[in-house]
Amino acid sequence: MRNRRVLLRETGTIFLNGVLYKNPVLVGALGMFPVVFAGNDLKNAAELSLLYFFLSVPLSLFFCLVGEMVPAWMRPGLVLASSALFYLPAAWLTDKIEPGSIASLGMAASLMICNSMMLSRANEYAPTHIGWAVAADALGCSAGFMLVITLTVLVRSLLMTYADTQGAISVSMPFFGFLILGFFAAFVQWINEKRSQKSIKKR
Amino acid sequence: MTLLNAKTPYLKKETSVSSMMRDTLTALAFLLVLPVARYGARPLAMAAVTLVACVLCEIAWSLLQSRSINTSDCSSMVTGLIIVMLMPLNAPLWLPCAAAAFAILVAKKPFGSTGHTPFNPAAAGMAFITLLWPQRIFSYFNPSAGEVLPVFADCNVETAPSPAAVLKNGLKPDILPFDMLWGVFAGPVGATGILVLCACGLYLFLKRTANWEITAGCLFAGAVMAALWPRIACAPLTSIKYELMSGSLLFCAVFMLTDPVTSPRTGFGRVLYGLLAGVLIMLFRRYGAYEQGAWFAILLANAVVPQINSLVCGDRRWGEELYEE
Amino acid sequence: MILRHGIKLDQQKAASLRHKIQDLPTAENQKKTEWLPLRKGELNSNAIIAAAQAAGIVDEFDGVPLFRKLKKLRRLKPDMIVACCFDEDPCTTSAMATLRENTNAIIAGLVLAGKACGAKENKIAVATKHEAKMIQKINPQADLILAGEMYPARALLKRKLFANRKNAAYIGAQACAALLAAIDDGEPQTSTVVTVAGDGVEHWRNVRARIGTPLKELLEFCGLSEKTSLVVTGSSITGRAVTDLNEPIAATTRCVIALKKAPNYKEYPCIGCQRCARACPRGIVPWKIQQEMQNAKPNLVRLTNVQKCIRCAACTVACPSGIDLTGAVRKAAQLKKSGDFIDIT
Amino acid sequence: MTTFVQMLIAALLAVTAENILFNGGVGFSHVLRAARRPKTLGVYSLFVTLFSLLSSVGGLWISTQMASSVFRPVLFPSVVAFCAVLEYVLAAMVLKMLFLPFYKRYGQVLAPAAINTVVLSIPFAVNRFSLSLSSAAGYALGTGIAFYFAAGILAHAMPGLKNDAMPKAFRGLPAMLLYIGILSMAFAGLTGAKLF
Repeated sequence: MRNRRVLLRETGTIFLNGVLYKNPVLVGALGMFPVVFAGNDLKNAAELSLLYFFLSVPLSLFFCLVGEMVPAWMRPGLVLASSALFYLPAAWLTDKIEPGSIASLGMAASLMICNSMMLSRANEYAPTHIGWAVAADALGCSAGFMLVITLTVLVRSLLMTYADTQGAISVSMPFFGFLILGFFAAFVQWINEKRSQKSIKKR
Repeated sequence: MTLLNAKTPYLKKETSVSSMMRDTLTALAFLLVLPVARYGARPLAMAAVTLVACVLCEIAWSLLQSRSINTSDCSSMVTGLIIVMLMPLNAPLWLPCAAAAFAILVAKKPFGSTGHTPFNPAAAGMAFITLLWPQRIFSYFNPSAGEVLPVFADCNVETAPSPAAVLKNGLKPDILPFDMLWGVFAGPVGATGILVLCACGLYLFLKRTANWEITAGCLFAGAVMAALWPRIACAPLTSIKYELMSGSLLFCAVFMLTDPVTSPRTGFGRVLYGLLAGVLIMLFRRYGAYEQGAWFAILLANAVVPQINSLVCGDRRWGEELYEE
Repeated sequence: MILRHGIKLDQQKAASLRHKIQDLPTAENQKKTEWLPLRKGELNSNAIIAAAQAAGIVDEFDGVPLFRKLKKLRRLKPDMIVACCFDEDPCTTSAMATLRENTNAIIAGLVLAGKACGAKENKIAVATKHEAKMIQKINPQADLILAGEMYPARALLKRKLFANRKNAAYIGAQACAALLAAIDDGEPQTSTVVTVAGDGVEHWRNVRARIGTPLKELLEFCGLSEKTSLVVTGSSITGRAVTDLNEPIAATTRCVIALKKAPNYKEYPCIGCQRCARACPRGIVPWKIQQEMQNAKPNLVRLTNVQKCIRCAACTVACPSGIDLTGAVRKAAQLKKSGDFIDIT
Repeated sequence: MTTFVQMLIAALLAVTAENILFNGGVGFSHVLRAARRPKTLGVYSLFVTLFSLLSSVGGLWISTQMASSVFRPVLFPSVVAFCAVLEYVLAAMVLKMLFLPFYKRYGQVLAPAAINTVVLSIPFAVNRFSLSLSSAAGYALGTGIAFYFAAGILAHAMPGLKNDAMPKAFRGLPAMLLYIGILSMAFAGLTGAKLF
């Protein structure tokens, strides 16, 4: 009973880390491309989040199972290959939920195969942790990714209402995404700073 | 009588960061004289509004950081005035304020304020508003139309293509040499009065506030590019004349490139930096999306500065012998 | 590219040069000067050095006893000996005033010092052309050399002479005059000329004071103001603040500056203006040293030339950001000195 | 001659106006990782160039093979990724067998380089359906150069973005992201307000 409670709490921590405190996009600088490039419209954001979810959860779990059996030097290759394989059903599923989404996302969808956030999780995290933790982490990362991309979209659409046509295009360009990400990352770092100060005080 | 145990040196210094900034501010203020004399109080209003915006941004950031407010080094005001000088006079007053806000809140303060900025804040601010409101940045009112500009209100006046835009379209601008020198043509507020600009540059070089190597390198590279690959069919000298005097090349070479924080720290490195910036400015004019993109070129050149610094080692000076004590 | 080293300081010499050197009245109970025993035998190098030792002459520029300096120079065999009759500090004029009033004595003393160490040439270094003209008027035979007005003039003069392949030795103006007095009259060095300046005193004067007199007497003689909050001995650049006015005057005290308000520097981060590198007469790039010293573990290889620093503090004065560059270089030199041994092992 | 010129133009475009890193915002996590280890940067960029060349040629071939297929948008990226995996495994095997010391020293950059090529070559293949061999080669070369420059610039900027004068919240990665954003702005000045 007690073990289970500890397990639940640990899982919660892992999940929260993925969402905010160790957000892979804002703290790890991983997989920024979809946010920066395609995070300019709520529909895109939702589709990309779905695609990421469908792709990363099976991939992580798969490597939690087989990761240890593969030699280290082969693993990145295998991760990429299985990511390419898992992409097909994930894309099909996303397309079923939102018809026509893969075609409209274009490059952003195809590049999800080599999303560095997902690949690094599958390559480094999944093989050495238990299934429960890997699942929590994958879910947390998905939620974190969704949070970041949604917030970016919100900031962008707010600014687009003030700019003229040319400006609206500029706002949806990658450079603007990087600037927004910079401030989000600073915010997360600020929260982490406050937390560590608090924990030092407690001690 | 109690005596202090103060630290050396005990004399009053003639230069400090704030005095250097004040020199630059003075030079920038002189650029306002011609526009004010010609077009009334609007340039002054624009400068005042932007300066207020700059100071407000500084104060806001200090409050956010819960630190004491300190604007004594005037660097944010220099940034603000540089931005004003690059605006068309008929731009709405919120436009330079937006640029200044970006310059201070994004390009300056997060990187650790004066002394640590990797990019020239004014260049970053200008680049930002150029990308967001390109039509407003490059629509200059026609100075020969003789319309009166309102002091604060948005103005809707007759516009004219600037010589830089004419060159971009592959045509030859038709401006008298005298008008060109005194800045009677469509262009940014402070970057058209070529003679005043030269005088201000000279003042800064003599005061050693700005480095002449950078400006010389930039103008040289620009002139060579203009002479060898003219954009319009004309004699090399004509090409040089129009390329150097149009747009904001001269202004950027004197005021923006020479910012000591974002320029290399050795003499040779500075020349290299000036040359690189000159070439980049000309390339941006020719291939860039806008009629002139000096500030984009400056951002690129700034990014290379750490490389130049580490490439040209300044530890030992050549040709010098040192005696032994 | 014009390589101009040093920095130009705002000169404030006119006020104290307007008056002649005044003697500080001595207290009644001062013991009388003990005259040296008269010199016997011929005047050779050994005799001059012995006289300098007996008179207790100290070179006012570096505080080294003159006899020790002359002995060392005799070993080194310089081509030229130079009397430093200029003042680097913007308000000090003691050397200039001494030269103006004792031109002949200094020339004679310099000749003696040259004889003691075997230098063929002897020259008098003055700051400006104007000063040179004035001295030429007093003694047309004086062999003069210009040191310039850039700070640090002494180091820059050394640099210039070294570049001309001149192996020169340097000696203070007052030491020259004292050497002559010791040899001709058997008079020990008991007094020194001190410039009193700054807004904390009423009269800017050159005063001849007995060595050992408390600073208080000197300052009160010149009209010390009650509002003075800072008294500096030495120079306004490399000197030090005095907190106790009973401190005695030493032979090396060339200047006492009393200020009502200590100058206040606001420290900004380095803006990379290169003024410090231009000011340094020894080819150090102070900002680089400072940057490297801010790291947790400075790389010793990057601390170039720091051991050549002469503590002239020209970099600190030149810095518009008010950074203590001299301190950084000094720390770097210490680190390098101690680090050398670590590197070997 | 024309092929060479075509190649050069493609390379120049890949470095400047079609700079996939700054204009497209692609692959910055890899650039940042590479910039943290400046010593292996040269070899890394070399591998990126090599793999990009192979991948874009491979992508070209695949593209022509399934020009008529309806599943192209979904299938194509997967196939390109498989291509890269194949390249990686082959290269690793060859290096392991023939140049073991070299592999031991630079082996860790091989996998990221291979993944990176997928990142860098898919946009190219997606954006242009009809392309020639020479422009593909030029593109690969240009991308390698752009990667090298970007990582070099960031590697030099990195120490300056961690100074004590900065607000604590911005030290490190946030400042780096702002730096990249401002630099991307400069590249956007070349193309104007236009999506990649």
